[in-house]
Amino acid sequence: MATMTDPLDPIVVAKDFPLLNRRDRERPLVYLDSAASSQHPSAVLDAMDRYYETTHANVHRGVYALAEEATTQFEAARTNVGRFVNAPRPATEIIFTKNATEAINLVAQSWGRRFMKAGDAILLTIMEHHANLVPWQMLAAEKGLELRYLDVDDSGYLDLSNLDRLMNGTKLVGITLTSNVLGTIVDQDRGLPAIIEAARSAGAVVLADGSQYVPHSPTDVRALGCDFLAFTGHKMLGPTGIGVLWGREDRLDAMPPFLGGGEMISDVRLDGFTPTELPWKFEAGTPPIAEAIGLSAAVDYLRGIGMERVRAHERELCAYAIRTLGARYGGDLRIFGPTDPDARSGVLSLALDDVHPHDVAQVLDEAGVCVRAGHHCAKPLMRRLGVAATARASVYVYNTEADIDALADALEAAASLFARH
Amino acid sequence: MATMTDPLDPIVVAKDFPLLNRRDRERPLVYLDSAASSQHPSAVLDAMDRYYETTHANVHRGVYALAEEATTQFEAARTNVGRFVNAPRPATEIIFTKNATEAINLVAQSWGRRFMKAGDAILLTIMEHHANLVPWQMLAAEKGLELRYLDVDDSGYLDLSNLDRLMNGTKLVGITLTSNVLGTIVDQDRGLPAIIEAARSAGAVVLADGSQYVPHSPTDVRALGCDFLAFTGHKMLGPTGIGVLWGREDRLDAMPPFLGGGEMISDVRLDGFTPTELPWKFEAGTPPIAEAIGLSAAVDYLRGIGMERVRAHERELCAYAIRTLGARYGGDLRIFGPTDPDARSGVLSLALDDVHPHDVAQVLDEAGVCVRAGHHCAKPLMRRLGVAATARASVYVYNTEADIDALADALEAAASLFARH
Amino acid sequence: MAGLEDLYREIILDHYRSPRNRGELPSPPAHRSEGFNPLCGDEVVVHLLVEDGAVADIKIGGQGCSISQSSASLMSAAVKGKPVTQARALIRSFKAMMSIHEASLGNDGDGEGGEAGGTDEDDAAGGTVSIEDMGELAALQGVVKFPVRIKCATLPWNTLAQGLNEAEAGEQA
Amino acid sequence: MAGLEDLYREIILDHYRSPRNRGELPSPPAHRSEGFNPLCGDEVVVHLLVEDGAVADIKIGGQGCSISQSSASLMSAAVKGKPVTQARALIRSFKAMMSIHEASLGNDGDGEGGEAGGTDEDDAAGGTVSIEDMGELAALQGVVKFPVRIKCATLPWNTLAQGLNEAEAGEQA
Ligand SMILES: Cc1ncc(COP(=O)(O)O)c(C=O)c1O
Ligand SMILES: Cc1ncc(COP(=O)(O)O)c(C=O)c1O
Ligand code: FES
Ligand code: FES
Repeated sequence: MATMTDPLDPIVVAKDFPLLNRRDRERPLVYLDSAASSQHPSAVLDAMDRYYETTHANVHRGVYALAEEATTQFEAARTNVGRFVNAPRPATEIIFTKNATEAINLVAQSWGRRFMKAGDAILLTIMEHHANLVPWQMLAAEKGLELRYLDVDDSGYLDLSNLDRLMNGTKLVGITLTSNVLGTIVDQDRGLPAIIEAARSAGAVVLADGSQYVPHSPTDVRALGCDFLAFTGHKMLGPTGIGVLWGREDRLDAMPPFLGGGEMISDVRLDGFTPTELPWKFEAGTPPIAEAIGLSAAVDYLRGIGMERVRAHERELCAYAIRTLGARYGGDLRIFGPTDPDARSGVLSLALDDVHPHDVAQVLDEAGVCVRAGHHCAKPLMRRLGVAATARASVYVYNTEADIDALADALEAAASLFARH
Repeated sequence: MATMTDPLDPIVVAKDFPLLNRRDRERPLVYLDSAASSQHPSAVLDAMDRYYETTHANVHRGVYALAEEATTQFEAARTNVGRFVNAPRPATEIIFTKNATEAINLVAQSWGRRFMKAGDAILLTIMEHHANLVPWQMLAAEKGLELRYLDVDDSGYLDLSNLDRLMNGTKLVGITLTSNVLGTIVDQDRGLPAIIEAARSAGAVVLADGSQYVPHSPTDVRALGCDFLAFTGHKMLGPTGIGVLWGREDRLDAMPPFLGGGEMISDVRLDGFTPTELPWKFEAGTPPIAEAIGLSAAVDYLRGIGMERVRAHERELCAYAIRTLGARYGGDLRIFGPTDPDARSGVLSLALDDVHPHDVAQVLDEAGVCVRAGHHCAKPLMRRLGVAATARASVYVYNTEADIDALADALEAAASLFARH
Repeated sequence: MAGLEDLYREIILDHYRSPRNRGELPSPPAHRSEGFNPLCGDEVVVHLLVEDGAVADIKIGGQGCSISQSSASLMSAAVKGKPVTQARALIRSFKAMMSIHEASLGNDGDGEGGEAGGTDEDDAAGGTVSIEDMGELAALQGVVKFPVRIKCATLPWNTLAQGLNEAEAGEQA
Repeated sequence: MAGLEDLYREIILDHYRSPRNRGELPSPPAHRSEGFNPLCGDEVVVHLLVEDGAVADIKIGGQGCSISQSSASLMSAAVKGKPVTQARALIRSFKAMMSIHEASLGNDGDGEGGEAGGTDEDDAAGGTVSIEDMGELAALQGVVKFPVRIKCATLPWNTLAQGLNEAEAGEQA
């Protein structure tokens, strides 16, 4: 019997994923796009179906048994998700949003509008996803704030040499824990403590974008030391339509509401309203109930595997991919980001000489290999790397070395099709 | 064979709803809380499962076949939902949000911030749901706007006698097409044209809250004549986690973005961004993909029944309920809202003499009858009615006269348990 | 599956139909405190006369469901004439009786104490009363099986706790 | 199921590997217009010399995928030396060939015309060319089976349409 110390066996895991097991396809599917969105184990789909088929009713304020059970399951999902990231107060500090993007907008609009004033600076990094850029740009334009960026060096690591200078006058730091293009990891073991410490001295709060981190590594908000953590359900085996904001209770308590409506009030009069307590203060309207229950099932599934094993598996696959692709293509294939598998996630952005990333993805698709081509919602980083787009392969719990081999073979087909003679 | 002109047979319809058909319950379920959230036919759950099990990938920008198919299904869902409300340009005018509440907040924050200035007035009605009150109160507090309200008369109809005076200086009108407490309908046949016309003369835009209307009546945004229409998936047989904003294309085009992030940009630089076109300009981050597909299946299901028949069925049930309850309780049971079944939806707010609504709901639950007790997110209306709460029964396509009889019987149990001797 | 008879015991219905100590007390010297259940909008008003470290008199106002109103009535009967320390012990005991279920709702960080000003410090120290010694109050025990109604039952007690704090602070000032 | 050979015809690969009319034209007298595919960030630059109602010369700049670049190359060869009216007819025909599939994507109100300034008026009047008469351009027909790539193929044509409009407006001024 497999135990938690054995390495994860992706072939066994993949059996739980209906989409990966369909026999009605012309060719087997090699899904290497989990950084865009992951697939779903039956346990997640079943949890949502079970909810809809046995328990559904609107949550909160319902007296009847069905509504009470729905509320219990929804709030239990919240606590479960909170425990997954080791939130000190999972029942109050976890806000369900529609995606990570909304979670970041919530902080920008609620915390940012209340606590920042003209001339204050926001420190981001050049490798942020648009989700952690545009909300701050909107806020900066509205309030006259300054935007500053940490650069990346040519190996794909954050350049922290100017940290103290950049932190001077900074009120908020927004930083991704894992780049969705370079794979670079920034966490309590790699670079984050210096940023957190500098932010503390400057009196700045730190929002961590965990969209590419929480699905792939054991996550502990206490160890990370940030004030806010945003992540998204559909990249961690969960459904679409749900994201998560974790925030330190005192921060969240001090913030004004974000969206207005039902659930988030304790009283409404004709001339105004009184917001209610955490976490509901930030959840206006009917929440994503089934989605929360699905995400909770995803968290259970991941916990069942063990996040340490998830991380170890992806580290090995990433190392294998770098070795294999390097051996086969050498200089003709550029792999962006750190070469040290300890410092990077299983996201591999590739550039094949003379072949456009969209053509790469197109040819790969013909071989059943799904990779994403484009700017990956990280246009500033693309400019910094000097490319318009990359082809990006990314792995998860169900991917195997055979998938990497299929990727390597298909890249060869692309290279030979387009080679300028 | 039943045709579209036969009345809807709720017993046949109910067979499609797994939750209503479970045999593992202690007692049959009489679900009379669809105004809070409706149940789901298998067709909706199957559509989502099928999507997750065969097609899931992140939408937009994906080159590979799976992502392309996901995008096609997602955009087809948009068009289908748009056609359901007869949107002139369904592919660009339908914005997917997380619920109706977000849809209204979108208009308040984007249109309201851009086009309203201190001293302008917002005209709402006293019977609005908090979702159509609090966003405007937040905007009013931020920008120094005046809030005005249309009152309801003692029969539950909107009082339009002061319309012209109230419209003077008004820039936006927010109005529910159906009260979720009184059932009062305000549409092209009942009261709305006067409001639209007065708004046009005053140069005000009109946002209609269709959360309780679109699920229950044929809806035609062209006939309604409003500028925006908000509604929500989970009240129309669809999943949680999705809402809809329809807006006239020229209005939406003129509006700045709402939330910032991926999908809603055409370019991002370090110093700012350029938004993309409709509808994506308003859909930051990964959208509720499976939820849109589920909602589209719900729309197909409703269209299969025929919205005229849905409305006729609910009208009959409502008339039956008013007759039955009136005959059995007379003055001991207060039914709020219009008594004319043509003028009201199948939402029945009840007050039983000497019994608190929460106790009513509790005793009803014991008989398997699910009704909602509380302020129904309409506190200003509750104050106007002089009650803290009501017990609310609401019907949908699967409810029968037998359900109303069960309600009447259970009310009797409540009345006798609490009667002060 | 909990049945209605667990919730609506005869004692509860009796106190609901014929509430004890209903009314007001002139303030001052009495102290008036209001509690409010945000879930339903119901309220309990506690008029409290504290003299020589004892609850010399108590009257109840407000309106709400059978559980909140009977709990208020039962509470008034239980604390009237008792030393404040004993009233506080009863509050603690009652809230403990009601909190059994809360935890399993997942509300770890969010007891029901917040709304009406009943603070956690109330719970931290001092004696309690066992359920056997709670007399008629034990009739409310069945409420824990109906989690949404727990706030109904605790509303008057949180309001009383707040009133005692304020009344004693006023006495000392 | 469409295969890769439908997309990457030999002619297309040839024009991709050895693009025709690549370069710039001095401006003025030539006109320079840029088209941009927001989905991928690729761009096509069209340098256009319109003289006596004809496309006297054309050069292509920018960078992008094989489809956009070969489409630009094929386009330059097809319109070079042709009367402007004939170039416009080709644009219409090419976009018609590419739009077959768009409709079924549900984008009723949102043709791909918007991005690079190709306006609907272009399509409204004037003659068209049948696919049989489009010569090498017909090689791009297979693109319609790959809806996400349609914008790649139409990008240069929208840019040309915009360039022709601007060049003719300039001539008249
Ligand atoms: C009239 C009305 N408007 C708005 C809403 C809000 O819908 P949601 O909670 O899905 O945003 C509701 C439902 O509660 C409603 O009844
Ligand atoms: C690093 C990062 N942040 C944020 C996001 C946004 O996630 P969502 O689209 O679910 O809001 C993504 C995913 O695209 C991401 O990779
Ligand atoms: S329902 Fe309001 S206190 Fe019980
Ligand atoms: S992928 Fe950019 S134009 Fe083809």
